[in-house]
Amino acid sequence: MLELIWLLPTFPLLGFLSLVLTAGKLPQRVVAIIGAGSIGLVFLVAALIASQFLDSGAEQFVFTAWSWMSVGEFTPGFTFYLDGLSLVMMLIITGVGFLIHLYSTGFMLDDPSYSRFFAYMNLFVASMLMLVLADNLVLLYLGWEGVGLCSYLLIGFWYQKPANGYAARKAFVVTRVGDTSMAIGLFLLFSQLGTLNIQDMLHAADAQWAIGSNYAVLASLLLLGGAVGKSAQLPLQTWLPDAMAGPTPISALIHAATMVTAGVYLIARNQVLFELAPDIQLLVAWIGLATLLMAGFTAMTQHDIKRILAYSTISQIGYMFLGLGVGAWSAAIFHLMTHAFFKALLFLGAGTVILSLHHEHDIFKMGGKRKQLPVAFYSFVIGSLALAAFPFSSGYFSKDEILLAALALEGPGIWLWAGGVLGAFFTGLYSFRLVFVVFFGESRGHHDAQEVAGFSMATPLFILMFFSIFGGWITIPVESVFSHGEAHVEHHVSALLHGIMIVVPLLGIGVSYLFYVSKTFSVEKLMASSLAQGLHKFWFSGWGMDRLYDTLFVKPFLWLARINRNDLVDWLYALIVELTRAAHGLVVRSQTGSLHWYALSVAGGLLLLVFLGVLL
Amino acid sequence: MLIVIATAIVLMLLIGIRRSYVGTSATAITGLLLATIVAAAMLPYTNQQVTPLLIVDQYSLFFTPIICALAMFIAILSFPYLFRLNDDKEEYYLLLTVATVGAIIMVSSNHFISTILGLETLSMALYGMVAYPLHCKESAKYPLEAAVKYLVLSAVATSFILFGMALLYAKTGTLAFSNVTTAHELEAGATYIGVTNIGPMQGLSDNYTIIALLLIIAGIAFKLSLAPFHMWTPDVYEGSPLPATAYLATVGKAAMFVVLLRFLEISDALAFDSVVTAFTLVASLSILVGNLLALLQDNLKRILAYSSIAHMGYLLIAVIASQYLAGTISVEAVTFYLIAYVIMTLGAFGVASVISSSEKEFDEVSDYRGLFWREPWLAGIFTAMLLSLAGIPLTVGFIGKFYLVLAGVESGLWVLLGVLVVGSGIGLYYYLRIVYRMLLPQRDAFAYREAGIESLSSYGVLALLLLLLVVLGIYPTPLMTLIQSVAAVI
Amino acid sequence: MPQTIPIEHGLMLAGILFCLGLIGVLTRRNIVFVLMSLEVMLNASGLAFIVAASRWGHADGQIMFLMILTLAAAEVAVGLGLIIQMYRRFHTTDINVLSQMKG
Amino acid sequence: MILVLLISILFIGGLLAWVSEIFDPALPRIVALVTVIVELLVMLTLLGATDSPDPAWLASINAAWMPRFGIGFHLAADGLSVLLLLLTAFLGIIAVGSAWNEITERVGFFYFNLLWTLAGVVGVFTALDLFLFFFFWEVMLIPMYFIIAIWGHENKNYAAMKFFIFTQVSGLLMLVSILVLAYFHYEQFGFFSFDYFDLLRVNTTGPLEMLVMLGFFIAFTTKLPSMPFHSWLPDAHSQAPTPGSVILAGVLLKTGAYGLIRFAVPLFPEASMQFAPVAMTLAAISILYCAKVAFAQTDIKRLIAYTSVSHMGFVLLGVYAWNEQALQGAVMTMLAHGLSAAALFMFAGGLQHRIHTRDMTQMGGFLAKVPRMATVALFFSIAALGMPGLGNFIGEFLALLGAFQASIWATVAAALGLVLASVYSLWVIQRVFHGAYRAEVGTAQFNESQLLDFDRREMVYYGLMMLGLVWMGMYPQPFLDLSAGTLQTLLENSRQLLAAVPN
Repeated sequence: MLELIWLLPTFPLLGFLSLVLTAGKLPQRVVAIIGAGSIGLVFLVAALIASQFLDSGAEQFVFTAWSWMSVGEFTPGFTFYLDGLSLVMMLIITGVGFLIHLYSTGFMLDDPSYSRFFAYMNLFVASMLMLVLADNLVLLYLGWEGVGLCSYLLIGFWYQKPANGYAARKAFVVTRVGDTSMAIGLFLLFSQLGTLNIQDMLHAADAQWAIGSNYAVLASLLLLGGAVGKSAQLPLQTWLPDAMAGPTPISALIHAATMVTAGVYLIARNQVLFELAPDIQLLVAWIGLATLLMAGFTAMTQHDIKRILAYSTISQIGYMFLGLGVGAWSAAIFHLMTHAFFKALLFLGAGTVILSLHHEHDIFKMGGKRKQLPVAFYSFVIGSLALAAFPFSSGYFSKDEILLAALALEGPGIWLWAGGVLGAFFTGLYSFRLVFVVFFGESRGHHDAQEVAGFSMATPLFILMFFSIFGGWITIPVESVFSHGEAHVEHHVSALLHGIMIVVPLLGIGVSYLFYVSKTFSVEKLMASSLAQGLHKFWFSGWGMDRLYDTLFVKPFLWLARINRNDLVDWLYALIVELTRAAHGLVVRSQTGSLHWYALSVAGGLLLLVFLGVLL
Repeated sequence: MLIVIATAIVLMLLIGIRRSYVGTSATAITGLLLATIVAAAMLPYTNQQVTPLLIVDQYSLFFTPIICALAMFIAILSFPYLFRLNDDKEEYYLLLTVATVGAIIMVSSNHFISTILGLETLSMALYGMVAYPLHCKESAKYPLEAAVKYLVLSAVATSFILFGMALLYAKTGTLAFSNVTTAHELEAGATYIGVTNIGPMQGLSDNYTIIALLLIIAGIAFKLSLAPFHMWTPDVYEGSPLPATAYLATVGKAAMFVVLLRFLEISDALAFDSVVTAFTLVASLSILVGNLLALLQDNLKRILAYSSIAHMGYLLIAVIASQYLAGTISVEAVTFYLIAYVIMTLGAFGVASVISSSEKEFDEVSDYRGLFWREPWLAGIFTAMLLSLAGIPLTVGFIGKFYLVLAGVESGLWVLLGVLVVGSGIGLYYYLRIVYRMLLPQRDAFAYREAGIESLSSYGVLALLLLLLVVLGIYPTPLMTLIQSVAAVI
Repeated sequence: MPQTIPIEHGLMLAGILFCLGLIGVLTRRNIVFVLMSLEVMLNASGLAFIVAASRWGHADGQIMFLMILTLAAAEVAVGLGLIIQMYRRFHTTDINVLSQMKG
Repeated sequence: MILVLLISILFIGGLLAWVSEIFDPALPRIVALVTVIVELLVMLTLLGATDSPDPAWLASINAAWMPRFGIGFHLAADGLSVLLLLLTAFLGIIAVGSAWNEITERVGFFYFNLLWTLAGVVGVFTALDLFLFFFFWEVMLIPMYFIIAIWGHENKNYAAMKFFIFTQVSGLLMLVSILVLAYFHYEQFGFFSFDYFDLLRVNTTGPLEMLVMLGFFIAFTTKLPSMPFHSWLPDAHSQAPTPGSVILAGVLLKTGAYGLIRFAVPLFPEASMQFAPVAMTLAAISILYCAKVAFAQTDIKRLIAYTSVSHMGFVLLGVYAWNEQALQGAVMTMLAHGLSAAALFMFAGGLQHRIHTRDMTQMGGFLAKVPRMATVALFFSIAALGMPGLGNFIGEFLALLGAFQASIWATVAAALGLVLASVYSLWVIQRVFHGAYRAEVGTAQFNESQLLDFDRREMVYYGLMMLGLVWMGMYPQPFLDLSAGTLQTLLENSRQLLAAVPN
């Protein structure tokens, strides 16, 4: 039964192939059946495998489809590795993935290249599964690049607009920077440990490297580079907001629920490595903190409904990194799961809103849509509550664990905790700013919009609502994975701290209420001061990172490219040619045609020879 | 050789009796053919000194048939070329045969007198051939100018050679080629047999020898058109009718080179560093100047003239190498390359003379535009010849270059090899320029001469040359072994 | 008892003559004089042969000299022939008219 | 014997193709196609062949040629050769296919040249006598010169001339080096020999060694090509007709790499070891530099040309890292790049054939008009940027993996090439297929009615190449196994030689 694991990537791959080879000749209904159906099938298989695995009580299960290549001692195989961690990931991907596919069948109905969309989606699911099920880093890298490719294809799905193409390339190239660092990390690991099979590699590392040894630090740092790129953390987060150019289900599936969390998965997967390099692990925590604050601030200033969600995604992944950094491994993964639920919910809700309002993105052109878009409204409220970690919503449990773990950490722990709490405040603030602006107050446009939410689109929303609320009660079977090195959360933290952690998000919600509903405070007043203006501009631009990179890398590269369009090296050879021609011009003058001159040359030549011969 | 002389005499008589172009040419060709066969047949016989003047050894016997064959080919090629010349055409063949006699004397001479004799016979006849179409206005452009330049300058060169010989004679006391390094013993041994007799004579200083050698070398270098004695070459080549040019470029050069080789081998002249320096200088100058001059040249004859300068320079590398090498490899290299050189040069000129005639010479590169589509075979042959000159494999030119480089490598002449590489690099350019012209689509409304029935035989010759070019380029082993055996005698 | 001339002197004389001839070729513009200077050069080498022969007391040198005489005669014969043609065509004996081919 | 057959098939086929034109201008392409297919079939028999006294070689033949210098007609094929031979024949078929409709004038002579080029290449991949090797090395260039010079585009003379002079001059340097080597053998063993195995025994240590090695190195890196000898390639590619580019990029470049693996390093192990850092730096530079220049191009063929220089950098890197992973990587890169570059040039050529321009600024938004073409281009671009699961990834990953063990910094620099690769590859897609369709914008400079999608015949060629790349990417083991034997022996030999040298 467990052997069926090879079906997981296979089904979506078949879906992809059948859709590509038929090249859009199939009727939409069939496409929908193939596209969504394949994923549904995969979800069933995954569920079966999961139950089987949990019953068997085995710690892990390895299945080799075929040996990929073997060169010397380098022998990666197409081998799948199933344990608690990859099980959770697998279920999230297939489950949430299926829901989003289902939603898309409705959402994309009026799109001309319907089948291209589902082809890419299926390919994505296949690569994502490959990523989480890989037992060696090379296969993981295959999935890693595969999801990157699909994200590129889907961000640029509406290719007619050059901006989309730009966003897509930006996403691919920026993540590629991370991937390259990861690849170098792989080379380092192989040259030092002689294997890229994750488990063997980790054991070898454990055995060979002392804690904090240079190799461990370097290797984990390089892997971190990869993770940071994929998961849009500082300093490589700039691509994610632009990635919202893609269709909304893409943002839900790839840029919220699954792909962007691959970095978290990578770090969790190589837990041992990071524990061997405590400094780097702490760095992970700091990166997470910085990112979640940065993204929180930025989210507050955005107008585009999807960009707000994008920044909130960045900041939530920041929480996960924080969790990983402070050693709350399972908490991080737990948050990953809950986040998948409520962020998918939010995005799909946003999709409904956007579709209903004829592709309107600016939240300040909406307002009071509570009646018009009931389904979207509920999904937003529930999603935002979970996002803001409203007590006993799914988000609450996961975030709580992370913060407690941060608190438990000696030294910088308290600061990390404080930062996290501050972040929670802003989370409440911006998430409900969104809800209030869109659904409350008086309508600011699209007065007669009808909600577009057929069965296929509504069902996933309801299911996700359910999980966003109650997802917190699920327990994920990852103890065995993180058995050692798990930061054991002491639960005897003072009630005060607990209180703070509960109150702060509510505070945020309250503040945003006062701003956007009761208008007790007015944004205008706040924005009056030039300082606020400046801050706003700064935050709005995502802390100016884009401009920074533009001036640091893009512009110089373009400049270099421009000045050297036709290849300096060519000039070198052109120079040689010119010299030869010049020499020709020189000697050809000697052919005067005058007999005297010729005779003279003969005599002169003789003299020269005699001179050389006798005097030298 | 006697047969050739006989042919010459017969021709003279024939012309005296009855002027018949076909007749004379036929006689000349048959005579030369006969000579070729006989000489080739004599090859197995051993060396013998016929009179003190001439030596008939394997080497001379190897070159005699080659020269006769060349002369014959040129005679065949001349036939259509001169066919429409409205002037007495018969003497041309007379001159040709006489020149051939001279050439044969040269290759088989190891004595100053016979050298001069052969050299002058050759040159005299050549003056005639160069100036031949003098009378008809529209024919070859500047035969007169060419002839005068050639006459005056080569007379100067001859006098150089003579004076050098005189000095050597004064030094060694013999007119036969002899070892100049051991001349001192001769002097020491000898005493004045002059008017009065006072004690042993005092020797002449080495400088006399060196100057003498340099004089001779300069003279020969002129005849081989080596830089800096090369300037006459392009003008004479351009001025003279194509067959004459071909003769000058092949037979003249080959015979002269054989003399040079013999002289250097016997009189161990290269033992003097200054002589080696001189040769090195001349060689590198010739390669560079020759190729550079040809680079952007638009007149085919001049291009070939310049390239021949360069090729003579390449040959000198092997000559210089012979100083450092124990074996006969350098002599073989020279010999093989000479053969390769004459084949490809004759081929190139042959094509040119087939598409030209004595009324109108097509010797501008632009005239060859589209030849590849007009006359594919002719163009194919021409391309092959040019590629061979450039030293591309599948052709004999490559094997020749291989020989030279090998000789150069063995004797560690890195500088010269470097020059050779650079030279060949430049060479590629102007050879390919011609090839590319032939590949271009043809310019219509341009009067090309279409060869008549009379030039069938020329096609035959060209085909034969192409065959040689390719066969020797792919499987040269037989020729190699032959050369190896004949080179032993020098 | 007559003093013999040392061979060096003889060769020197020949050399000087030779150079004079060469200079003549280089400088004269009239082709007839050029030919004459050529004669001088050839005969200078002839003289050199005589001197050398006297040194060794052979006849070879003289034979060579005779050779050279005939050779020179031949040269001049052809040369004059060409000069006539040239004069017919250009009505001058200035050698510089013959410099149309160049480059 | 089978090897002689392989070469003669092509030579004779070429002649037949030329002659057949007399009867019917449609005949040559058929003759050519049949010839290359037969060639491929005969090659396949090599796989199991035991046509050689030495079991290490699948097939070999050794006949005296110029005994005077110990030059023999020595052909032999082992795993490595066979891999490259198969690539040659396969791309031969592709090239004939790409010529099918594009070449319309002087058809016979064209296929003659095409097949003779292939014959030369086959000779290069099998010759084990250095003289013979050089012989074929030059022979394959002449027909290629004709292909560029006759059927090329607007600036063909310049391109063809440049191509020929670059390769010839570098070849001449190699000839000198070969002769020096033979002379060493003469000095040490008393007789001339150009045979590979004899020359392997020559002790080359001495002041000249480095120079002699450089002679080979320059010749091979000119053909490869690598900085700074690459500048002939963009012109040659952009001017050559499509089949010419296919052969040039797919096969001819590989002869340089083959030469490095088979001759340059094994013959001069010490010099190569000393030189390796320089070579790897050179490789890294040409990867980054040419990637950058590629990005700047507007002529799509020039762009692809520069990218193949950049990719060949990985080969150079792998070869001079000289360990098993690196060498396997180099070989896989050769094969995969053979397919991907050939396909990309074929696509660019097809595009030019349709809209008569290579200027990407004229294009844009073609995806809507020619979806199949877009899919093909996309596939091969992402293959070129090293997407895992496709052949190029295996090659580049292995090469880098091996190189990392030899030189960390060169590898890191080279790895950055992966980023740049993504930049330029996606740029092509953006420029040609994405954005708004020009004709709708009304700025199209070409007759858009000619912009037709790939037909079934073309899709078959592309499909074959795609399958090949996927096979190499998902299950490269057969290829690796085939070349493993050769590479291990090479490594072993050089290891022994190095051990023998007292330092």
